[in-house]
Amino acid sequence: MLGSGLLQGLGVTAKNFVGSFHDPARLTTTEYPEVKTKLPEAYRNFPFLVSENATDPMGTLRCVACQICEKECPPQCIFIEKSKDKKPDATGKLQLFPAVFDIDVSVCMSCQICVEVCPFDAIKMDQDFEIATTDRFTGLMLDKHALAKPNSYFHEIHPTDAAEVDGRLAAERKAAEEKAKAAAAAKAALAAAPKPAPAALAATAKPPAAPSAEAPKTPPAA
Amino acid sequence: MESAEQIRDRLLAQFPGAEISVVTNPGVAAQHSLLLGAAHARAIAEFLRDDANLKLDQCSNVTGIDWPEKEIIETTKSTVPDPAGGPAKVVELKTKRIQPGCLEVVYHLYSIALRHGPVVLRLRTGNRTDQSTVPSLTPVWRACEFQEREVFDLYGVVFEGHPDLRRILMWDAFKDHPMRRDYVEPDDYEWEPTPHGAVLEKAKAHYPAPSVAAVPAAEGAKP
Amino acid sequence: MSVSDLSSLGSPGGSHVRAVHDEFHGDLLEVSMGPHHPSTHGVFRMIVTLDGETIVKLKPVFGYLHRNHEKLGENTSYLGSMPYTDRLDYLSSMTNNWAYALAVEKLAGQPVPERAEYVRVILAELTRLLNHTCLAGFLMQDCGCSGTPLMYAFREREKILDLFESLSGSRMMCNYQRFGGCRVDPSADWLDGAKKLTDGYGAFLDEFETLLTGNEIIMARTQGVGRLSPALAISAGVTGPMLRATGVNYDLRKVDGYGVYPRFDFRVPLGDHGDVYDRYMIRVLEMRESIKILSQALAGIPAGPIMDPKAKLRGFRPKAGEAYGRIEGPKGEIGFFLISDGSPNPYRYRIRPPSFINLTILEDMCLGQTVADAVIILGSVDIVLGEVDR
Amino acid sequence: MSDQVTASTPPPPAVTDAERDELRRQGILLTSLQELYTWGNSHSVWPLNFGLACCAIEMIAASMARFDIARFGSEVFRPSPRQADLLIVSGTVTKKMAPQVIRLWNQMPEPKYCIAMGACAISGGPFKQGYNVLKGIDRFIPVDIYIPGCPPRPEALLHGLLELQKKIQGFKISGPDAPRHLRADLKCDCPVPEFGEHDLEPPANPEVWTAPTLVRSEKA
Repeated sequence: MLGSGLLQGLGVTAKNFVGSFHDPARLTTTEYPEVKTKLPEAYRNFPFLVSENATDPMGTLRCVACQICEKECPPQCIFIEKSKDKKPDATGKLQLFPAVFDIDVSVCMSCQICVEVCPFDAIKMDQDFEIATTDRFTGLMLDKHALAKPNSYFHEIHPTDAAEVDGRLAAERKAAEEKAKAAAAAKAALAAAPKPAPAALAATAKPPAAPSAEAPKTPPAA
Repeated sequence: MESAEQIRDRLLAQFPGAEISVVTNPGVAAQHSLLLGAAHARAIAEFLRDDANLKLDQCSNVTGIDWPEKEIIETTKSTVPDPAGGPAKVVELKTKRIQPGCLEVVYHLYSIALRHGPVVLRLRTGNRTDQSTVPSLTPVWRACEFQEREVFDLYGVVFEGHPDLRRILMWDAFKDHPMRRDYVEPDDYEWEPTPHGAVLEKAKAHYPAPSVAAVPAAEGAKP
Repeated sequence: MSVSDLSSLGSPGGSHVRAVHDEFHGDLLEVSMGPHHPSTHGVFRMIVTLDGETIVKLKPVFGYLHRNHEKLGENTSYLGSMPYTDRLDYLSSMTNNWAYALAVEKLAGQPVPERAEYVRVILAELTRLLNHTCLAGFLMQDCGCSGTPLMYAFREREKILDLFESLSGSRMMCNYQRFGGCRVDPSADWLDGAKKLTDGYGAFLDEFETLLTGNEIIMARTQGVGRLSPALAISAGVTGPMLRATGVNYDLRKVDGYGVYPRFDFRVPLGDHGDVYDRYMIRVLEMRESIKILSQALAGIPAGPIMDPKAKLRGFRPKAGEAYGRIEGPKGEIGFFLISDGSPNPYRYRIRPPSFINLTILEDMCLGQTVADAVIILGSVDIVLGEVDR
Repeated sequence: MSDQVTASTPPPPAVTDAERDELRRQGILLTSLQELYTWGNSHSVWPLNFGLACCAIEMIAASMARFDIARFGSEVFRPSPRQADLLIVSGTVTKKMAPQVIRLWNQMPEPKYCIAMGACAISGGPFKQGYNVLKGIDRFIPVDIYIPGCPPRPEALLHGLLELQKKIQGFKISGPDAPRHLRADLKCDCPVPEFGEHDLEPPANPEVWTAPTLVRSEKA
């Protein structure tokens, strides 16, 4: 019958209309500013830098300014300048740190490649998207102070990932300590063999800090 | 499907005197291609489309490639017998030659009827400036129409026999061919907060000049 | 002024509408549709010459979203181009990823583990559902069904996007696939979610079809409009649902059998008339086949690694050579042609954009139709400007 | 209405907030012309139905059932610029498209606002090194709100819209701080660039575009 298709279609819209008053499947609206959507753990927006603790974010940044992310970033929105001096990192090794670390989030395309290539788990993806601003030159150019967020925040937004990273770092730290101990013991033994050296000296002798032992010195030339 | 060599042999039998050669692809994919001379290109394309064994009825993809002039240093080793009767010496000869540049158009052909492919055709221009003409294959496959226009727009290859050869992506008044390797883009690098490499060099032109304070005051004060 | 020299009007700047006089046809009217036009699916522009309300000439104008993707690809590493492919056809980023990954894998001879192949099939079919649903919504919007079908389509789209987001971290720009596998392994929960969605999608399609397929107004509006003959479609390189709507049986999932598609049982829907209604129906039927593939893939997904252990993320340098890889995207054959000279960046990075090439015959389909039909013919081609102009 | 009071803070408030609330409870609505104006203005911002690229899809998603931009009075997407108040530049502005975007902006009647949605519209984003990509629409037209993201979530667009509403509510309708559309001495139109042989001419509008000079030490 001509018109039956139309009527059936109207039936569908009527069903949806009525359903939108009681059926949870049809009540899809999120009341955004009042009710925040629960973001999935994997959600990514812009990168941030992980620091070990919240009280001294600049002192405990995991980033060692190796500049791999800077080279791999497809839209080239990261700018890093290495520091002149070194300071101990999370595992106690002396490392460089970023004197300047800028990300222009008005260019960033949230592709997560910086996170994937970072060998130090120093850069991770943030989930904060409410950063609309009226001035892009000051509001969207994030320096390292704006980028640094503590590890606890990382745990908050990506719990699984953060736990895995922490486990790995703890294992690395332990391995480094054991290696240091073994090296110290070997040195002490070596020192003890030809002539008895003061025990205190052997005990305090730290293994030579090897900042670039595992840090890739030069990323493959682009 | 026949291999590139077989197709070439068959084509040579069909078109005696045509310039056809096989360009081997050294990569893993081993999609070899046929380099055609301009004179017979369209006839060969029609033959490939209509041949019962090939029936390449679909031209899937048209690609422009820019090969600028390249300086190639070839090292050839030759053994020179010692005139004094000693052991022969190995001498390395370095020859420099300039490989002339050209623009290349690559066509990927498939057969929908026989479900095989790709057969890859290549056409090359004489050089990158005044002899940048190749025959258009749009009369053979409609699919080439917009893609050849795009190659014309971005690379400057002129397709002879194209029904409507105009710029397609850039505006008509635009003069350059931006996909060429030597294209220089206009300078708009005044705000580059995170520059690297080539961008850094271009952005530096917009950095403030070294301050006058660096110059000795007496000289700076002089008009 | 005669009709023949209208081609010089390619650059905008003249008046929007102007009358053209020609001694044989009386007044011809030239209308510039786009680049800002609600029905052009973005910034597409057509210069339409009308005799009364009948189209006598139609010239598409491209380039309003020409983002220099290919040039950027030549200046970026192989990995760095992956997120850019998301932004080609921004409704179906997963299939773009796959096409690019496939081309690079061909170029470098990189194997892919079985689980990753299954995940790719699952994501590609979800993308097909997403794309075709949205297309149906947009097409009906163009027909004048203002709002409702598009609303329903986007309601379902959000469900698929939630899946994508919880797997890859982003709703639209997934950047999920890598050379030699996929970035993260989907959890059992995620696969359950995908299964639930697949099972429920048939019901949605039933509802959608009740709303649209039998609707007499839609039939009257779309049947017999924008006919395309199989011979012209093949010659013009038309691929995807557009080609199959003309009755040509050519689906790369069957022809090339890439990935693990030969393992699944599905049919290729074919049209009879090659008109707008057939193109709509082909897409609906393809969605039903996609659901079949999805349930088979979700049932049969094997355990194992998601990435080839030898695959390199950084410092990826395929040896010199070239490769053309293609897959059946939702819009047609999406292919990547890569030339490597052994350096970390491709020497040439070419995208074969299905919706751009499908537009070749837009004029042929529109000639003799009315101007209102041009809108739905364009809608039925299913273009995304990010891919048309790149 | 009470939440809009912050916008005007007159030197000695004639009526305090508490009194105003009390009056409202009694059924008496007390307002100033300025508040009424900005309130109406900010809650009926009609966007132009204008999409450029990927972000446009998220803009459509924001107008659909799940995010429902209608809750903020902005669901009326107008196809004609003559009826629109808000230009959401949603996507990459190419050099070929820029004159059209500016022409649309010029055709919109005052009061009009511009949101640059997504990385491309703000700065050219990931495509900024392209030869045909404009490095930010703010080179040619004044932008009120920048929403970063690639693409921003629909919620981020809603957040940007709320920020715009806040900005509108802060407007004074008279005096030197009045917005552009209430000032006779300020121009509303932006010049439309021409297509040149290599680039747009001019490549930027100096009246709205002044990039800060970047002082950067040489890299060690």
